[in-house]
Amino acid sequence: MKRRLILKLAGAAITASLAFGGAAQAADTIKFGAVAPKTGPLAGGAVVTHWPNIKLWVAQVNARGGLKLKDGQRKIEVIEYDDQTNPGETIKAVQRLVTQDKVDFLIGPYGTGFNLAVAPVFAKYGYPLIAMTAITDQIPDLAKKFPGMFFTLGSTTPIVQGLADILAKLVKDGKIGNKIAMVNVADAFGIELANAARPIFKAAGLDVVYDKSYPLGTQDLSPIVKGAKAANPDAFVAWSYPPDTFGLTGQAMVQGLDVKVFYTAVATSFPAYGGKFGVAANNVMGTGGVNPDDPAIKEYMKAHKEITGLDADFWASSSVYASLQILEQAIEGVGEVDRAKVTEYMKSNSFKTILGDITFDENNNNAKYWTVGQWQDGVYQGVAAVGRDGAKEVRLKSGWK
Amino acid sequence: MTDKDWRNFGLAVVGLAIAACLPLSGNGYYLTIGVTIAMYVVLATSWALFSGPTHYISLATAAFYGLGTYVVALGIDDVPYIVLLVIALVVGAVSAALVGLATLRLSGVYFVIFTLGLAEMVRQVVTWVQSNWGGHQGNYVLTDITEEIIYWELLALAACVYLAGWLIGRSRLGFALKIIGNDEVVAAHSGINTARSKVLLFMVSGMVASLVGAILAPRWTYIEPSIAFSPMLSFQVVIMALLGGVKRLWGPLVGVIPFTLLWEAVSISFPNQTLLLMGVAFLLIVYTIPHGFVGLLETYSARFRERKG
Amino acid sequence: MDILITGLLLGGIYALMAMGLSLQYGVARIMNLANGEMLVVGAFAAFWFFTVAQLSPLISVFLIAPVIFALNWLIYQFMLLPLVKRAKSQGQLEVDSILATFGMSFILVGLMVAVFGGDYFNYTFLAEPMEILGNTYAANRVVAFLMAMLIGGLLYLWLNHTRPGMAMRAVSVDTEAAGLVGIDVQRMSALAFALGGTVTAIGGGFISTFQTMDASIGILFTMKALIIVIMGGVGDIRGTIVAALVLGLLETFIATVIDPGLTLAAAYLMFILVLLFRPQGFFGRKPS
Amino acid sequence: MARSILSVQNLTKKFGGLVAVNGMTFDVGEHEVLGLIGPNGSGKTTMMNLISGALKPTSGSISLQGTRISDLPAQEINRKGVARTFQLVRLLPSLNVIENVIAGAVFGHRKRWGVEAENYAREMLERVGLQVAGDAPVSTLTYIDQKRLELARVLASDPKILLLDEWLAGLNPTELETGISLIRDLRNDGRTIILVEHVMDAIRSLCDRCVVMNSGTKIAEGTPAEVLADREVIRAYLGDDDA
Repeated sequence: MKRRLILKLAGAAITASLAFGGAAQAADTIKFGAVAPKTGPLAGGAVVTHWPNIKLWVAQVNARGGLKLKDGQRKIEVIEYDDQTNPGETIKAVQRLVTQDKVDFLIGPYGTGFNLAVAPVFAKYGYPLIAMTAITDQIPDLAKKFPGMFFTLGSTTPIVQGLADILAKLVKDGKIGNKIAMVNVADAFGIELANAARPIFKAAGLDVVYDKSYPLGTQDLSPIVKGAKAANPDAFVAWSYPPDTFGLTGQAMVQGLDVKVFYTAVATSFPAYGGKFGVAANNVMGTGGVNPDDPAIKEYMKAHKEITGLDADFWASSSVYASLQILEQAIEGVGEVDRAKVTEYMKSNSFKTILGDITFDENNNNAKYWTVGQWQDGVYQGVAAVGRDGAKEVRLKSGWK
Repeated sequence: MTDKDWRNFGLAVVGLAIAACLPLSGNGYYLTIGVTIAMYVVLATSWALFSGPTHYISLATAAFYGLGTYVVALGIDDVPYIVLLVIALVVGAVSAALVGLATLRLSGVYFVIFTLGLAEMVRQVVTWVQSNWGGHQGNYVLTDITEEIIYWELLALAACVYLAGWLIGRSRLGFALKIIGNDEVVAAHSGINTARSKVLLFMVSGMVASLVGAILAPRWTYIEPSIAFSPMLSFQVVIMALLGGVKRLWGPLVGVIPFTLLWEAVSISFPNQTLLLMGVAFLLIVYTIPHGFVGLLETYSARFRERKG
Repeated sequence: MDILITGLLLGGIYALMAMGLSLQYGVARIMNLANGEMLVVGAFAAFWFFTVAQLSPLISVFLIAPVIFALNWLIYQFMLLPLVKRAKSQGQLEVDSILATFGMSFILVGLMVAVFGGDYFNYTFLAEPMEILGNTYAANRVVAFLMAMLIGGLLYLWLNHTRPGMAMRAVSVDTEAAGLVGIDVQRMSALAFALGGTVTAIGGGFISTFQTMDASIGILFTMKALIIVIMGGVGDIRGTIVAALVLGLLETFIATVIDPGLTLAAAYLMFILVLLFRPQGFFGRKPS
Repeated sequence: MARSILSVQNLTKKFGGLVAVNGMTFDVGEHEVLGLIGPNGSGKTTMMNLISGALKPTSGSISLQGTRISDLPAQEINRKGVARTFQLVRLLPSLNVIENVIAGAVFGHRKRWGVEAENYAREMLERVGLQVAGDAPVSTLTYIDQKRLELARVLASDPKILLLDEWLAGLNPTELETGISLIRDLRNDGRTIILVEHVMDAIRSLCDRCVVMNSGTKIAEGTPAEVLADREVIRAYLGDDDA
């Protein structure tokens, strides 16, 4: 009896949600769909950079009455799905948002692989896709294939190039030697960056004396740090993911890896990084950055903290938010829910965002972004950028105290 | 073939024909669900071909699936896609044979944990190789293959798997597997080469999983190890197959469909508690339907017959 | 020498992950796939006490232990016992418990995400260099190692020199025979499961002092714990500790001498070789 | 003794320190019924396991018509025409009666498949006197019928040599008589039979010769009458005091 009841309930739930899921929405809102991980391996990152910005943006736009369209203001309503860090789920959720929930616009998912996985779906239905958390070297190819796809975070080569330039300059100025220890996490992201870095470093006259990968989820990174230390490098570069960014830094402190340049990739720009390591984080370099002295950024950081209760990170957060601003301005610029026009609008207009002006180039790429940042006295400052002003002077790291 | 066989065959053809029309509905969402269902039907059915009769719970699906995905990812720039599918098939079969030869004497939980570890090991080796010698290759699969094509490929594969399953069920091999599942000692003493039979079937399930991975690779565009070798996949295949029941060829089918729809319903209604509720659903399945829907149906039909008789 | 110490320290951490599962599988016969999640629960608790009350994990783990113990006891009584009673054979129970605990791991992750959110958490505790025989090591790892050895030693003594401990070992050796000589097998199994969960959560508390975690990371710990328990031999706490140490040494050796990229591959390779050539594990009894 | 079909030479099997079979040597003649007897724990079942290939000998050899079979896996030995029953009946619970018999016919010494296998299986069921429906589940069978079914499965492979491990144990007097005459019939078919048995009546009436084992070694060999009168055999069975 009990069993039958449960089955019945389950059956009812299925029919009910399939039949009515997403129906009965108020007509005076403009609907956005958002898919990103809330659970699974990438959830940790998405919860820091992705979800809070959506929340912030929606709150701010709605606070001023909603998006201004020709027929009046409409408030934003967001339908959120958890893709569990599974691209099959991401695709399914996007399909569902488009065909069942009939959302007006979609917010790009989280992570390189996921943005690329959903690109065909966005293209098929003519939704513009701002890939705000994707780093890829295939931008020209992708833009050709998916004309409605835009990139705001940057591509692999400039990110590596930015670092290579800094290192090369320091070498040239006689501040450091040219020996680099490079490690990478053996995942698509780390492999791609390390593969891009090898020729670029070589061309910049840098000598990679230690070059190893380590598996995702390595519990003890001390052999890597020790190995790097034994190679006696002048600079340490790690194409790392959040848990290992923390782990490598921690081990470097303990092992006294005394390099003039210490670079870790994702999560270096997280406020938690500065929070955890305090003064030891000083002069650590990482991927991306912002200009925290810029009033727009300052205001954004403050609002982020107030509305979401969390500190924004100093790289992708602002990029995510800026991407949402672009979407917002394009929709308001067109003045109606016409996705083709909005896409065209994005291609041909310039947008004022917290990062400054953004214009997409012929490859739908935002050619202005921060490539390298550095913790300087408790703030993560952009120290190298493509097309952005306000880069601070690079400082050398002197110990971990 | 008996009348019953013809009837089942007819039903299968009609079912397949109806399923093949799904993309014509023009609704991308239904198609996506269709792809998900087709993928899990193929994986769960081929899994059950091996694990059903032998009672060996294999969690290696992700290992073979990932291999297939990576075959496509590494080769797509240089080799025609269709050739890659064949390579994936061969790679899956060969690696399943190696694994089978090495491990099928393990029993019970050892085999389960071994296969779970295997997926991780393959993943580590593949990423290490890619990291050291892969160059720029290996992450992007940019093709013109649409979801419709993937769906039809999967349906065709499903048809092959059912046909293979039906043929195996009627063959000496299938009969041998049944005997092995009952009593391995008796099987050996009846002249059955138990190791060979098990390895053969394991190869079937391994190469199908590898092929599924290869078919789906273009869908992801960007291949990451966490996408290709997700341990979740192995577990989902097992739970869906067990939910349906592994005693019948069509058992996994009746597990996959409700499970996928349930998952869908949960993700729609509770986007913030999806995992939590899936966990609850998992437990409910384990506690209330221990023998799967097939078991449930058989119990009911037995009761029905009793009442009639 | 350096490899030796680094390896042993890592091994100690692995022992923290695996000892609880060893008890749970060895005695209660539950292959608990939610083991890693229980570890993360312990880590979360230690993190919370540290950030809210500045309470050292060395103290807070003992505050959370009773709660975790009770929680695991309840899980066993209400979730797993029905499966044990239903199972007609050991194989059936293994399949059922694997599926059920996998579902439970979903629930635990879901609850943690709901309560704490899904982002990374870490804090700084004893992240100081410590010199041993001329090489430097992180003090928090040394502490974790010492705690692992302490917990392992206490468990070993308890299992071998006290009445309830002996009873528990009897259950682990032969469930039926233990029942025949008047041991309350159900109670012992529940006790072992609860104790195992507690040990795992305490381990999580110590591991959180140096490892950055998030709610979804548990599966990584589960995998490690599984291979250690199987390698060590089912139901033998000594075997688990030895296997953990050997694994730590192997990974460190590979990472230092060959290539860090192969550490996990080597670990799984060793696991596979052990399974093939000594399926009963380092200390396990030959299956009869 | 007729021409030797199976020859056991100096066969030893050790389990760790325990020597279960110690230097056994004997021959089995064609069309002969050989009784393998001895007190409990004397190594008879181990001997059967070694012949059938369930266990590998530590040293020594077993040859079938001059070919060494002791290195082969069980299924190869079975295919060469050696089939066995088990001390504790082993049926295939999820298969029905007729399928249980077919299981023996398909892969063994003479391979049959499809209709041929099914007909042959029915023949075998008749042969062992099992009168139940072919599609009946095996769980409904009585003990003697289970034994019959197992024998039918073994016969279905058409073996040259039949190993019966205490096949008559546990039968009541009427059943025993049926059982003995059944085995005698099989022998009259020209099959060679090795049986491990405790039932003395059966040994006396069935066996051409007996090999007596104690503590893993052969202590006597000869006709049933000879060995049962042997002092050492009596001592082995009854203990030293009575000798």
